[in-house]
Amino acid sequence: MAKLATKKISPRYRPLSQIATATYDASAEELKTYYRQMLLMRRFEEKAGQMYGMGLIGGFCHLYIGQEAVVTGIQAALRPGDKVITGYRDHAHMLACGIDPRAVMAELTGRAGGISKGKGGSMHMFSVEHGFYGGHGIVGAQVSLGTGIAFAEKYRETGGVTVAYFGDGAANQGQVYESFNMAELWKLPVIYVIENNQYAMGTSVNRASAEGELYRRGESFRIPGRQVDGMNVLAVKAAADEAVAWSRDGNGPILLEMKTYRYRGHSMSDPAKYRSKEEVQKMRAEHDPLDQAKKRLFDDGILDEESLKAIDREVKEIVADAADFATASPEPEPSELWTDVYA
Amino acid sequence: MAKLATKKISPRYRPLSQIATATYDASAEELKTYYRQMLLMRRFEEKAGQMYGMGLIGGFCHLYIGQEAVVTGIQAALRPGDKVITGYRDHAHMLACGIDPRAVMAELTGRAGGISKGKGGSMHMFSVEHGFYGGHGIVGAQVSLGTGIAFAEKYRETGGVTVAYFGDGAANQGQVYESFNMAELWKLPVIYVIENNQYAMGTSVNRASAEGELYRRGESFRIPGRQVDGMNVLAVKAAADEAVAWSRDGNGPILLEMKTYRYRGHSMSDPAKYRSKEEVQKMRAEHDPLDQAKKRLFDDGILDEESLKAIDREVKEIVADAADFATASPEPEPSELWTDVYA
Amino acid sequence: MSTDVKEAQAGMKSQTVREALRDAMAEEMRRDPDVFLMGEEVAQYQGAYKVSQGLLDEFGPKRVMDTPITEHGFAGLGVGAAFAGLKPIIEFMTFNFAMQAIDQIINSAAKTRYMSGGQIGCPIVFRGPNGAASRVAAQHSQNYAAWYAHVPGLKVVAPYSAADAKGLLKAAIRDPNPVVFLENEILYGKTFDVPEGDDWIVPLGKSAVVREGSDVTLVAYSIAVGQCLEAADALAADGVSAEVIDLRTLRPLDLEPVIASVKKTNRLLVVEEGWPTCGIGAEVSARVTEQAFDYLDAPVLRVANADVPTPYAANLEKLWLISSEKVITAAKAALYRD
Amino acid sequence: MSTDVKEAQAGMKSQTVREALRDAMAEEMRRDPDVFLMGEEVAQYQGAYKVSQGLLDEFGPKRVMDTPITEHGFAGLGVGAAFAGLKPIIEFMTFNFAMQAIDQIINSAAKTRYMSGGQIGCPIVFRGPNGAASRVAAQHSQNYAAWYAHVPGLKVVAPYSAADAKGLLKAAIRDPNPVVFLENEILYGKTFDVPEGDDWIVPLGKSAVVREGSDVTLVAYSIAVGQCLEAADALAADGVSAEVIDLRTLRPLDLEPVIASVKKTNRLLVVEEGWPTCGIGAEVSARVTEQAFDYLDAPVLRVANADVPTPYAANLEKLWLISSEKVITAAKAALYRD
Ligand SMILES: Cc1ncc(C[n+]2csc(CCOP(=O)(O)OP(=O)(O)O)c2C)c(N)n1
Ligand SMILES: Cc1ncc(C[n+]2csc(CCOP(=O)(O)OP(=O)(O)O)c2C)c(N)n1
Ligand SMILES: [Mg+2]
Ligand SMILES: [Mg+2]
Repeated sequence: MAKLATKKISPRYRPLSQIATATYDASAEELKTYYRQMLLMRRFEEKAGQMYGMGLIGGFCHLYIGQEAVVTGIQAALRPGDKVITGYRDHAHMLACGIDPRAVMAELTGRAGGISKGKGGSMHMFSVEHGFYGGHGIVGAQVSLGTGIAFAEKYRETGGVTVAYFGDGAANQGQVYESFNMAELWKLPVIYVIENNQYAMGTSVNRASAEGELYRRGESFRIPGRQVDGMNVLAVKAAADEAVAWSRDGNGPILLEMKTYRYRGHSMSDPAKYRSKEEVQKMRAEHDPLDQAKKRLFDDGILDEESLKAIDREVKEIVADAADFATASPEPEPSELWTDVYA
Repeated sequence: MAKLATKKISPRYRPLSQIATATYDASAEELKTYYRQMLLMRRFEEKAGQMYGMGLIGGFCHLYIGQEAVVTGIQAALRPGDKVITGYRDHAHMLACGIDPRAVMAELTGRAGGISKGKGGSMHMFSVEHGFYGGHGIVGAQVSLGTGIAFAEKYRETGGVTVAYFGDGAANQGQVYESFNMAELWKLPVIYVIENNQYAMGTSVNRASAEGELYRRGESFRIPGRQVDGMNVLAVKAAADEAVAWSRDGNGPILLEMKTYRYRGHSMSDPAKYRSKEEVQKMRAEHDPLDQAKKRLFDDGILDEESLKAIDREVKEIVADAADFATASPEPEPSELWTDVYA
Repeated sequence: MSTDVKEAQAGMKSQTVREALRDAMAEEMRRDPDVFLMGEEVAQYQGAYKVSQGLLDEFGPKRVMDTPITEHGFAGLGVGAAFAGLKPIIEFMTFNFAMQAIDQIINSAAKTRYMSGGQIGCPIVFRGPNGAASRVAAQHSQNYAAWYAHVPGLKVVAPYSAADAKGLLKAAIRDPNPVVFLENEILYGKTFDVPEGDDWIVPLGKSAVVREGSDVTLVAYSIAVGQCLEAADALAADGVSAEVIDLRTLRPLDLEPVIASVKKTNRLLVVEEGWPTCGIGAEVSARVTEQAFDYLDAPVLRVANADVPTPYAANLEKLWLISSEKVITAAKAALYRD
Repeated sequence: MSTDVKEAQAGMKSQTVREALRDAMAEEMRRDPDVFLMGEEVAQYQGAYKVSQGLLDEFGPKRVMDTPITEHGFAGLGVGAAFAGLKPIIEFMTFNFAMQAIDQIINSAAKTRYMSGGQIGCPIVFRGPNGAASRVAAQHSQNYAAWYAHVPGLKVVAPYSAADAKGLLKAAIRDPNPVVFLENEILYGKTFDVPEGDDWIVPLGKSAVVREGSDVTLVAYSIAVGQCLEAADALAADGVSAEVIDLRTLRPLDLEPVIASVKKTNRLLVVEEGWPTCGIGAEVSARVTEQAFDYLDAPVLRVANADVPTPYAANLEKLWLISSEKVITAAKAALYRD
């Protein structure tokens, strides 16, 4: 068998990719906020799943359950005015951006009270007010779009950064690399977050990726990468802080690979036969982001059973209210068929 | 300014990229062949340029002058049955594959005797018989196509390899990375040759590439890369031998960055104002592939002035004959407009 | 039921379109080792819409290959493999995602035979669901029939029934030209009679009268044929005899039966589940007007989706889509009734 | 010369289409700092076809940016920047290369306003040469007018004269919607009268009668308008009075002047430098037949390129393309003469 010479590459050009080990030293208040947010996401998604089962939601519906720490930790590192964009698995991203759960849930049910007036549905939601730019159904498209939003930030010298979230499957799309190249070439303030939940529909990372260590996917373009424990909100926050500072300071893009996991199927119609129940069970039992946060809150004596229950109740009420609103809100007026095609 | 931690990456996953320094120990016969081939390419292209000036060739016409060592050295490492694909700068590649210069020149003039019956022109020529799969006008397309040809070789277990040539500009196209990923994932026998002639039209490599060391562009997909002196046919041959052996042995793709230079404008209509005359002059004077080969032939006492002149004459005659043929060959029959749309 | 099916001598079995498509691929893969299937989730997952159910088991991972989500790359790879003589079936999870790959479909697959003066063939099939599924909103619902039919060098097929789906897909796989094979997700689960045996072929480039009638001609393809048949039933109850023609292949477009029908009915409606502008409906209208102007008692009318992106809301989506009611209304307009 | 130009009060200067396009961009960039130009070779090289001559000098590298050859990526980047409120002008070196980017043009630029219930706008212009240049063969000669016109959410413009090129491009840049602006390489060097000053705007969505006549109506856009005007001259010498209408905008398509003209001439020809099937010609034919059936004394005829990929050979290319002769022949056929 042919062998290649093994002379080592000079480290001169190597992007500084590494496995992140830092954790964030959150205050009690911060910890509570993270936990409460993740719980809201979890309960919201569970409710969405139920409503889908009841036929109140149609089409595709992709739940984020299991991945809550990622968006929670990243969002905590951003400041007002920063921008966010993601794919179709977007409900939790909107909640993290502070968007009204009612408007999100009513979009899922396709009602006039939805944030897109019912015209976009689960995959297509936006809130310019909250810096949330969607909500995109074409795998990978948000990476170029997000790079463009970052371009606008730099053009206008706002000092803002843009976070573009995408999946491990999306990480193979060509436009991702076209975007990487431009972002690094022009030093755009964009943070690429790969939510590596280990599957793209039924395809595990290693069946689709020649380089399964996705944080290295920017190296051919000199973009530094970090692999992060995406089930631990504090690890996410620590990595996000570093990344945001890097980008905001004018150093250009950085890539964060968040190792995470989705507990549910790819979408509501996926029986998820491509992995074992044990695999899922193990992740839930040993790595659940909410359990981890809850344990910290407990161990550090920040919250007791009672106050945890109070948070639980509060979150449940928000979700129930959102569901009620989304069920009661009327369908859009028929005339809406023809509006919003052109300005 | 934010700083990133500088922990070094473990070399475990690093693809073995390096700057190639080997040279090939060619026999006298081989050296003569290379020289003669490169001379044929040079004279052929000069003639094509003249004929373009005379209005005998229309549309786009991209000359290869200056880059002859690349295709000559690579082709010398292939064996019959191996496949080749490239872009629009393809005349020399066809000559290297052994295709009749008459058929190539007559295609440039758009005549019935052209290899595509005059229907393809300079950018679109093919010869299945010679394993030459074009001749493609869309920058980067040949990379996916070539990967597919390699896929077919592996599927049929022919033991053949495929060489896909593309430019430094093409190296930024997204489908290149999609192809890299599949080629490495499936260990396809494809050799990616970047003809880095330092410009994509008027854009120099560093104005378009975040990572200007293009041999590293496969690293995010674990594809090993080599940077090669593409002006030296023996350096090219040495690198090609290694790459072909690697791929033929089932190790998958490998990337060769050929540092080369085009003396002429991008196409016939390009005044090439984006670089100085001195830059071009320096390359011609110090790195010309033909001069280098000629010097070796001389220094090693393989050929004297007289025999060099004989080669010169012989090549000139071939080119003159091709030009005559291409001028005398009739235009295609009008009925040809409607043929070859479907089988 | 298409005329071909009626004429078929073989026995019939009841099958979904999904099964018919799977059988077509399986039979052709058995017949020709150069045929292989490639796409996202076609192997282990058995197809996002389960069209490739069982194929991995029978043919193994060499011939049934899951790809990364890189439509441009694997379409180009497929075209390259076809240039080299293999016969790839490239599945797009939906044709919406083929927009990423469309340069390879048009510039490489469709044009290379011509550009090479006939030297390089491209025996490839691009297939997958096209048009609207249920409630999947604007980015997942486009009908690409008109775009592909626009392009010489391609053949374009869009069947309705399971028998046609099977027979046309087999013909497409055997065809030496690139074929864009447009399926429909909603039809996948619909059941039809399909001739038994593995020699059922429906030739490309032939439209079919699927219901005879004398008062008005309804022309459609893919799922819209269903709406036309429903409408024809309802019209019959109303005393109107509608002839329904399934185009089946959109390039080359066989309008002979349409012209013949118009000479009889003098009224034509073209129905498509897609946007109207520069659609298949426009082409049929223009050609029929060119070729049978003197036989038309009324202008050719088009029934198509509303000319806006697909809305998600259930009520708006319904308004956006064609329906048998809309066909009935238009047919009556063509007949100057009501 | 378009009616608007005739009516314009301003003085006139003689300009090529290339210069008119450059001036349009320069004026709008002076007016609005959010407008920027991005594309391959638009800056240092001054444009592959020199349309952006001088813009880098005036506006600097922040607003006139050379990109890597990554159409998909920079089109997506432009759309993202437009979502964020900038007003990008994205130049494709030719529209053939925009096929690589078409997913972002359709799925992101055209559909997002609708999908967001009106929240997200996309004020972007995609521009560059479209259709055939001279002898550039099949991959570099496609006309994408029909594809883009098919898609709601986009506006599509394809001017002929320099005055229209300038006025429409300025309107396109100011338009809050995504506009696909189809130029023509052969027209770049053609000279026309253009109103002086920087306030010359031609509104999108208005076609124009560019030559009045009474016997037959010739409808065209882009370079085909030239062939129609030439044909009209020749027909006049032959005693036939042809009215010529330049569609100028292809979406929204303004057929009012066409219908009005057909009511007068009763004969219509649609001419386009592109493939016929599902083309603009088909759409115009279908709509006019729908809306003015009773005024047509002959079927609407289409003159288009041959329905094959573009050949390179000079003689075949000529046969492939439309020409004023072909228009004349078709006009006579519409008039049942010869
Ligand atoms: C271009 C394109 N190809 C295919 C699809 C269908 N599809 C939707 S989601 C998905 C899997 C994506 O996986 P990943 O990127 O890992 O994200 P995850 O769903 O795990 O969050 C696929 C194939 C699509 N929407 N767009
Ligand atoms: C997709 C696409 N974009 C743009 C072009 C126009 N174009 C033709 S060649 C070229 C430059 C390519 O440069 P490079 O890859 O370095 O190859 P070289 O010409 O130097 O051999 C460009 C931009 C094209 N043909 N295809
Ligand atoms: Mg995933
Ligand atoms: Mg180059």
